[in-house]
Amino acid sequence: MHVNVRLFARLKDIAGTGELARQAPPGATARTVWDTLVNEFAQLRDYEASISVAVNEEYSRMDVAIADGDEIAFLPPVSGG
Amino acid sequence: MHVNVRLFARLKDIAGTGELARQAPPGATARTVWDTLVNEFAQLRDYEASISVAVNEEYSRMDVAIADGDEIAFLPPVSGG
Amino acid sequence: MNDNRIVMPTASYAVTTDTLNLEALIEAVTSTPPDTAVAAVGPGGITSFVGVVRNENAGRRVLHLEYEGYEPLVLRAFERIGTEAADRWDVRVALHHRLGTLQIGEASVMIAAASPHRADAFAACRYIIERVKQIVPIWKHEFFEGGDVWIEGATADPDDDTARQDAIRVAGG
Amino acid sequence: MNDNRIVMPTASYAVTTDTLNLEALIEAVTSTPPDTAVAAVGPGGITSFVGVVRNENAGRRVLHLEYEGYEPLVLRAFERIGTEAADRWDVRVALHHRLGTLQIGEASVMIAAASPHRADAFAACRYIIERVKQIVPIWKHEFFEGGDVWIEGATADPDDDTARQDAIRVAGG
Repeated sequence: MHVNVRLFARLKDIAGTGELARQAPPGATARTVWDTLVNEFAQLRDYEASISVAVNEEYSRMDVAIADGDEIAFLPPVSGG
Repeated sequence: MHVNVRLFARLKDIAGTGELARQAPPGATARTVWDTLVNEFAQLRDYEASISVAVNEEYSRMDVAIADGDEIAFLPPVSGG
Repeated sequence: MNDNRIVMPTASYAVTTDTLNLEALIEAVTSTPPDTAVAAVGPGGITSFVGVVRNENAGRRVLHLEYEGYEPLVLRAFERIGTEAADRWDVRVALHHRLGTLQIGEASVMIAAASPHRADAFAACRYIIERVKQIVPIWKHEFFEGGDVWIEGATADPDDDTARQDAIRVAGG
Repeated sequence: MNDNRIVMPTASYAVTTDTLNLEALIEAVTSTPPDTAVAAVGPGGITSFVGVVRNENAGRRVLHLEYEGYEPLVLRAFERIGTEAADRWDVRVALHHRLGTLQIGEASVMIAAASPHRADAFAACRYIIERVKQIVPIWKHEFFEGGDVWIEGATADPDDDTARQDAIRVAGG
């Protein structure tokens, strides 16, 4: 299936883009998609323990099952205010 | 000696005026002046335990000695804000 | 007052019958760098408090308020309170109070505090409103449906350390 | 989100590249009486917090900041935070955050809280800024003398109750 990946801040700098289209196998979770990205952009591994994930513009969990067409956003630690 | 008395809020209503000129004996304190006023306006007695006093536009004490020409202000409990 | 206290040239104190303006207070605590560490770094946070005339008090329907004050002593009390706050927290402060007739919804008091540290800004702002209610010689004359009454709160005593410690505690330190 | 939560029609949330305006937030929390007890009585106090870009951070001389945000999730996080505050305190709130390039001294975030009780207004305002820093998907890109760096603070997890309790504690209850 097809998913749209969003990356922000330093993650976007590492990948060189904030929006990627990727394929994911049936039964994939957000973590499956993240692991794919880490394989592609090794520096992302530094964020393994600190990222948050949002699915379709709502905070979610790395182990959530994803569906075709989902928007999966990976968020480094936030610094608003 | 001569002192200028200022009264505020309900004290002013009781006395019917916010500014009074009064005579005080040598050695008088702020309390001497207050006692004079209580003799004159009996309802002021209700404020015996709750008034504050200012002498020449600074907070002071009832037992402070006053001087000719001083401005003695008696202040009921405050309610600013 | 302690003559050795640091002068805070941009602290802004006012008592007025004019409408209060929050922008003026925020401008006062953020502009014109004074000779302090606060200005060298610049504020990171500005807190403000606006007190508003309510249409209800103690079960009475309030029509309007008339605020009376002993103006010269109000300003001295403001300076005292501002100095107390600046001695305790890393802040620049402004404190304006209105007198005269105020309608429901109008602002009676405005406070602003700027600091590099938001905890200081919050604490100072809260401390200042507590101290205003404790020691500033201002009185509310409340006109309600069916009558009027002078509101009487705290016996004003700037040297009462128990009251001051209460204000510090409520402000969170 | 709990679908049974009380709707707060006048809560105001915004994320924008425009200059922020505190008067707009205060207007939002005080005007247009909504169908709540707060409005029936009218606010007695309004607190606000303004976050300002500082010229120094961690010993670096800051030149400017660029704020990036995941806008739809920012707004949902704002709603979540505002609801958390209104569930705990008797307040109406507003929360606006700026994105894009900000110069030193410009406001990045503004919060307002109105309540009949000033303690509630202060607590809610402080709680909201703490929660913004915990869970809102916004990032500061700091440009300083000699380089630039993405600032990384808290791992965002709205369901982390420890973080939320920290914010409640800092807010004073």
